Order: sequence, then structure tokens, then C-alpha cells
Amino acid sequence: MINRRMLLGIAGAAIMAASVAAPVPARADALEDVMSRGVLRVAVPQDFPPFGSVGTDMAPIGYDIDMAILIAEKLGVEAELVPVTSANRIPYLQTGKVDLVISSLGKNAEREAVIDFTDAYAPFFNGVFAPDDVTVSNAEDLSGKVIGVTRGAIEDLELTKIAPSDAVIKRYEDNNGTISAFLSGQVDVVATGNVVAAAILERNPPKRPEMKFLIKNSPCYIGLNKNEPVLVEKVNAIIAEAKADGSLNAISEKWLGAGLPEEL
Amino acid sequence: MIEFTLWDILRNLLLAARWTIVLSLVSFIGGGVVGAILLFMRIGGSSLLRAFTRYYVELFQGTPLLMQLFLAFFGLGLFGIDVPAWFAAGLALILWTAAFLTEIWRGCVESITRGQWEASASLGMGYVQQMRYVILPQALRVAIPPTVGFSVQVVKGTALTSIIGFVELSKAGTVVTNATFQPFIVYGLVALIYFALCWPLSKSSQILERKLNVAHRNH
Amino acid sequence: MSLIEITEVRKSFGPNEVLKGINIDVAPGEVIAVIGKSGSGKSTLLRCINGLETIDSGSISVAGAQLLPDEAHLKALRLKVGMIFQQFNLFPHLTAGGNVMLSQMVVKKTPKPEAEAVARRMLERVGLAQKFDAYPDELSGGQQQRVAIARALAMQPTALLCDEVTSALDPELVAEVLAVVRELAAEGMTLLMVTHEMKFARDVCSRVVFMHEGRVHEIGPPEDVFAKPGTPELKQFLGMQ
Amino acid sequence: MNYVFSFSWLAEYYPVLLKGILITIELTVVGGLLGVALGTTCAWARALGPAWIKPPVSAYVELIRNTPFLIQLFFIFFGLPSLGVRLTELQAANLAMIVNLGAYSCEIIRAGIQATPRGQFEAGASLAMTPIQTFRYVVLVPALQRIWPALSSQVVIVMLGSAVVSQIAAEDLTFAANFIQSRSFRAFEAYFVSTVIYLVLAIVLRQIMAGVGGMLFARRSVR
Repeated sequence: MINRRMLLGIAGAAIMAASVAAPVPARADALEDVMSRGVLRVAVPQDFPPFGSVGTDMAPIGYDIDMAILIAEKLGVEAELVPVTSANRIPYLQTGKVDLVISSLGKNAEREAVIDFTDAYAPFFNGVFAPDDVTVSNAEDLSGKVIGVTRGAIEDLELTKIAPSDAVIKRYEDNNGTISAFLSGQVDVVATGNVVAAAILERNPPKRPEMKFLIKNSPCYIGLNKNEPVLVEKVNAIIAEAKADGSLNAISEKWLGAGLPEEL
Repeated sequence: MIEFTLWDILRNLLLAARWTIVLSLVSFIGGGVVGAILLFMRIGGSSLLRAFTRYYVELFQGTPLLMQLFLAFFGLGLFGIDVPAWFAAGLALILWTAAFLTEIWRGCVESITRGQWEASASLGMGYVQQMRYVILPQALRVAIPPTVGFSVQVVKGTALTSIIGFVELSKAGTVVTNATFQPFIVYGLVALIYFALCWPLSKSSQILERKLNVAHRNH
Repeated sequence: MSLIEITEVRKSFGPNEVLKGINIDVAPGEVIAVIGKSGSGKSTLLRCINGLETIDSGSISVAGAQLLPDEAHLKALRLKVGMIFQQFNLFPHLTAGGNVMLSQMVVKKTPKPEAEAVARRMLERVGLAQKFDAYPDELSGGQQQRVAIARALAMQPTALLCDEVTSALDPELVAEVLAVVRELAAEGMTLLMVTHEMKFARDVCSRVVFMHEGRVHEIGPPEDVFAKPGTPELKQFLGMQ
Repeated sequence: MNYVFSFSWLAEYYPVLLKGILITIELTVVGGLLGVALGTTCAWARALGPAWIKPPVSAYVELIRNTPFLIQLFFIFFGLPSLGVRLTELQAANLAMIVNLGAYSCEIIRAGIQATPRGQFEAGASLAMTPIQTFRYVVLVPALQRIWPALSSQVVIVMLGSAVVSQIAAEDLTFAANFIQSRSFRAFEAYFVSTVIYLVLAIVLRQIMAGVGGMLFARRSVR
């Protein structure tokens, strides 16, 4: 039988785990590790099109994947793609199993306390979509509506900020959940990327999502471990170079159907 | 967007199902071995070992397998122990399977009547001999149907290894759905493949149970 | 010189004292019937002699082997004294022959051919030579009990304890088991049996023990105990009032 | 180890966590009660019911036991609307758990019924009870008592299995952990805390099941 002693034991274990928090020592140079290894390990999504999806051979494809390959090329190393989910992408980074997370990460203060971000590498055109007969034209109109969104994605963070308090936000595990919820009528409104909405339209569904308004444009950032200034600097330089020489614009055209916006 | 044909979908799911099968075999066989060791600790003489196994079972049966996998892979990584994903998956699945098998088997050992213990004791057998020659051979027969039945849970449990990067059947289903946005076809096929893997197991468990019951009708 | 010495044995289950100081000495070759109401402690006494129950105080020894709670002493004791149970307790996963061979092989380390020869001899002795390969669930209750007797005899004990060996049997099967026991008695085996078969006790036993409320209430040769009961309890038990 | 654990997010997110715990408890209680009721009915149908009822019940039990819970959940939540049945995520999660536990408990309870000695049925019949009366008053309670430990374990398994309902946006304990980690990136802390809570819930649930068993079967020891 389980008794108070066991419960105490559990509590004790929790406290112990909490108290092993040691101060962070300055890490060895991660860039040096990558160069000497000759391999850049990058966490990429595989269930978040168009940033990360799979081809018919199950190999990852998408904006984030091309970005990872681009960075590896500029570094002159091999790219090793590690498919991740929104639940485990940060643990992969924190336990040193990958060097970078290129997984359409949005930035907020809370997240910045845990990991570092580079400069923005991708725009994120996300909007609020709904069928013809739903009248929504701005955030206030969402009042009383049920809105589907993919949990932890940028649009989730942004929508949570701008939606009125009586809007009900349903957060699904992945884009498929959000889309299925929309198509099956579980939600009337979804907030998602324009490209995802376009993909739904391609299927010719009975409910056709129309762009109602654009959510504030918040770009994506590459995530890396704290205290790696050299790596941050190097990746930022590569991003700036890719912006300048048009290669990033090409990736954007390819996957998002539009070039990089001015402000990026 | 890339077009998947039905064959592309099915082919990729079947390829991923290989992981499901490999992981199931590893966890079932490994879990069986660990479970057997735990069983002897659980029913053996030392009260310390008995308490240990009781808490072990409580811990692994009382927390989600998903979290066990997560902590085995990333938790160890956090402490600087870098284990490969297959090791963490194998470890967590084996320990989890063992916890359930130990309890199933303990029930089977306890279902052997006192008379069998007494009769073998009265013939001068020691504890190990009683176990080896009288109790276990009988308990084993009782244990076969529920053990085979539990293997279905193991097959389904492997789905959770996607948290540490395995693309097995369920995860492949999710990934393909997110590439095709055709959840009904994809998840329908996923369900069918699981059914094809699991149903023979549960059916044979039922058949074995009936057979053994018939064999024991006079008891 | 006694074969079985039971001295001042006390045994409680929780607050309930079921044996309140038992003294019995059994000489070699004696056949003793233990009778009494259910709950009088007679089965517990038998189980104590075989070490299936521990005792709280007093001592029990069989042919020099003392009842002590460690495995080595228990084994030595159990090699001297066999036990037959009301519920037979055959091993259902072994044939009749396998039942009789098993303990010879694992306890006495008898080689298999020799154990098999002994098993065949013992099964023949109880009239079941042809059932060597039958499984327990293919045998009648009476046959199962006879296999159980053969199994105990194969260990060559100096004494046998019989705990209501016919109580679980259909009436028509009682006789075949009693016939085997009667034969054992005739061959000089020391027997201590708890039984409800009064006629059998009168015919075969050298002494009868009447137990009442955890004590030996009366003891004596059957002709005395049955014909001239000295206490009202025994009279009532025998239905003589 | 150069990771700094921080539980400061607890201050901000404890309402999410608390809500998650409550929903997990609600799902377990509703799913447990109705699931066992469904399982009992199906067990009766499979063991003692009329011949026509057995094939559909068997099909249901086999289908559920041999496919993953997540897939069942998806079909209920995303699939039923196309048949005109629209459930909220909580209703869908509840229904999925009832259907799932119903199938498992059916098999467990059936084993208990089949272990009932024939004489019990005959005694009931000889007292002029109908088969259903015999089942309800004579067979059921001892059968439940026989399989109570197995049933308790299954309820705990279903409680832990409810973690996947977060995938259809039901805001249970796992949803809370995922939500917190998606905002704060404190995955280890969020999962560790939720694991400990699950363990405590499992232990408490086991105790409750033991208590309920004690009440149901008080002074009715069958051996």
C-alpha cells in the first residue's frame, strides 16, 4: 500500500531535482565544435508545412530545411537534419543533441530567458481565415468566436496577445489538427499561415477559408543555446549575406509564394 | 505542395511500421527478462527487495509512458549522459513493460493454490525447488494468455517513442497527414495496420485461454 | 523408544489458542486415529508435525529429527514423515508417474531410471500401475488420492500423516483408499491419521486420540475409547447420549 | 550539467495547471463510471446475452482493443461531424474514454462472470429469478469482486492514457504541460511537474478504487 512516506519521497525527489540547478558555466565554443565535427546538426520540423514537411520519400523538405542546408553550406560543413516536434525541439537543443533549432520559432521574453535567438530568417504571413459567411475584419470581431490555432506556433503567441478576452482559442497539436478542426466544423475561424490556407483551398473543401485580416507580421528566428556569442555572430552574418545576395529571397519565393518583405 | 499517391502513403506507413515491430519485439523480450527478475524479487524472501519492486511497479505504472520516454532521453542528456535515441527508447519501454509483466505474473503465481505449496513442502522440497518444479510450471501456463494479451499494449505503446524522434507508425501517420491534409485516408490506414498487427495477438491470447481452460476443466 | 514425540505443543492463531499443550508419543508401527469435532485442533496438530505450521512452544521430533523453523531442519524432518492431504494436491502439470518421481529426483537426487523404477513399484503397490502416464485430471478422486499416497511412500518415510484422506471423496471411492491405508498398516507403517471413519479406526488402529478444544481429551485403545468413553464430550461426539 | 532549472513559471501558469488537473480528473471520473457501466453491459451481452447481440459486441470490443486510443479519438472528434454529430473536445474526449474503457472492462468483467460457478446461475433460476435478475443480484457483485484489482489497474491505465486528448485541444494536464512549455520553453520542468502530478493522481485513484471496492464488497468475502 502506498502511504504518506511514498508521497514524501516523491516530494523529496522533486525538491532534489529542483535544487541541482547549478550556475551556468560558459560553454566551450559551439561553432568550434561544429567546424571540427564537420557536421551542423539542426532541429527541423516535419509536421509544419510549408516550413517543414516531408516528401514522398519521407525526407524533410521546406523553408526551414532549405535554411538549414544554406547555413551548413556557408559554414562549409555537412547538414544533419533532426526532425523534431514542438514538444521536443527545445530539449533537443538544451541537451546538446543539436546545434541550432530552425523550426519557425517565434520570439518572446520568456523564451529568451531560456535560449538565444539569431536575427530573423523568415517572414511569417499569418492571418485569420474563415468561410465567406463569417464576418470578421479585425481582432475585436473575434469576440465570442471559436478560433483554432496550432499550439506554440507564432500565430498562437500573436493571437493570444491581440484576441479579445471572450474569444475562445482552441489550441491543436499540429497544423493537421487545426485544419481538420476547421474542415469538420469544430471551429469557424482559424489563424494560420497563408500558405497553409492555400493548401486547404487546393483540396477544394466545402468550407473555403478566406483571409479576413493579417495578424501582425512577426518573423521567425533561429534558436540556439545561451552563451554562444561566436555562433550567434556567425549565423547572423550568414543570414545577412543570404538576404543581400538574394538566396533567402529565393527560398521565400519557393515555399511561401512571395518574396521577403521590406522590413525583414 | 507535393502530391502523395495512395501508394506513397501506404508504402511510407508500412516502412514506418517496421520500427513499430522492432520496438515492440525489443520491449517485449527485454521487458520479459527484466520482469522475470523483478518477479523473483517481488515474491522472494527479502522484504527490502519486495518493497523496491512494489515502488518500482507503482512508479512505472503510475506515470505516463510518454513522460518516461522523455525523461529517459532528455533527462539523461541534461545530466551530460548522452544516450542514443534507440537506447533511451529501449530502456524506457523495457522498464515499462517489465512493470506490467511483473504484476501480471505475480497474480499468476499467487493463483496457484496453497495445497501445491504444502504438498511440495511436505515432500521435503526447498523454496527454490518448489518454485522451479511445482509452482512456476503451473503459473507459466496460466500466464500465457494475459502475457500475449499484454503484448498488444506494448505494440500500441511504441507509438509514444515519437517524443524522442522515432518515426514509427503513428508518427509517420501524423507526418504524412501534415504533408497531405488527408487525415481520414491516412489515419484509416494507420488504424488498419495496427489492427493487422494486434488482432492476431489478442486472438491467439483468447484461443490459448480457452484451450488452457479446457485442459483444466477438472480442477 | 518412541518414533514420534510430541511434547507440550502450543499453537495460537492470533488470539485463538488452538493447541493447548499436546503430549503424544507414538511407537514405531503404531496406527493412531485422531478424532474430534471440527475446530478441535486435530488438523493443526498434524500440520505442525510436518512443519506446515510453526509451533509457539513445546517440541516435536520424528525419529530424531527436530521440528525447527529453518529449511535444513524442515527438510530432514519431512524426509522422515510424509503427508497425505484431504484435497490430494497432486501436481496437475505432471503425470501420475511424474508426481511420484519428482521429489525423489529433486530432493533426494535419485537418478531418473531409479526414481522411475521406484515410482512404478509404488504405483503398483496402490493398484495403479497402469496409470503411470495419466494426468491427475484424467483420474478419479480415489485414484488421485492413491497416487498421492504412492508419492509420499516413494520418499521412504518412517511415518505417514493422513489428514482426512477420504473426506473429499464420493462414498463409493472411499473404500479403495481405505484399503490401501489398511494394507500400509498391516505392513507395519507408522500412521497418524485424522479421520471421520469410525469403523475403520476401530478395526485398524492401535490407539485412538480424542481431541477437544485444543487438548487430548481421551486416549486409549479403540475398544476402550469407543466402548467405554470416559467423558461426556466423547460420549456426545460418538452419539451415545 | 549546465542547465538551470527554474520553476518561476509556476507562479504565472498555475491556473493552467490547475485547470488541467481538474479536467483530467473530470475525464477520469466520467470515463471511469460510464466506461465500467458500458463494459458491464457488454460483458453481460457477450457472456449471457442473446445470440444476435454477440457479434456486434465482439466486433466493437475487438476493434477498440486492437487500435490506438489516439486514432479512436480522432475519428470521434474529426469524423463524427461528417455524420452530423458535432461534439465539443471535452465531450469527444469523454466519449472516446468511455468507449475505450468500455471495451477493456468488458473483457475483464466477462472473465469474472465466466468464473462464476454454474450452481450460482442454477440457484438463481431455481428461485424463479429471470436471467437478468440472477445476473444483477446473484452473479454481478461476486464477479466484480473477483476482477476488481484488474479493473482498478485498467482505470489507472485509462487515466494515464487520457494524456493524448490534448491533441484535440482538450485542456487536460498534458495540454497544460505542453502549453506551458510552448510559451516558456521550460519543457523539463513542465513535464517533470506533470509527471509527478500524474503519479500522485494514479496513487490516489488506486486508493479510491480500493476504498470503493471495500465498500462494495464489505462483509461479502467470496473465496
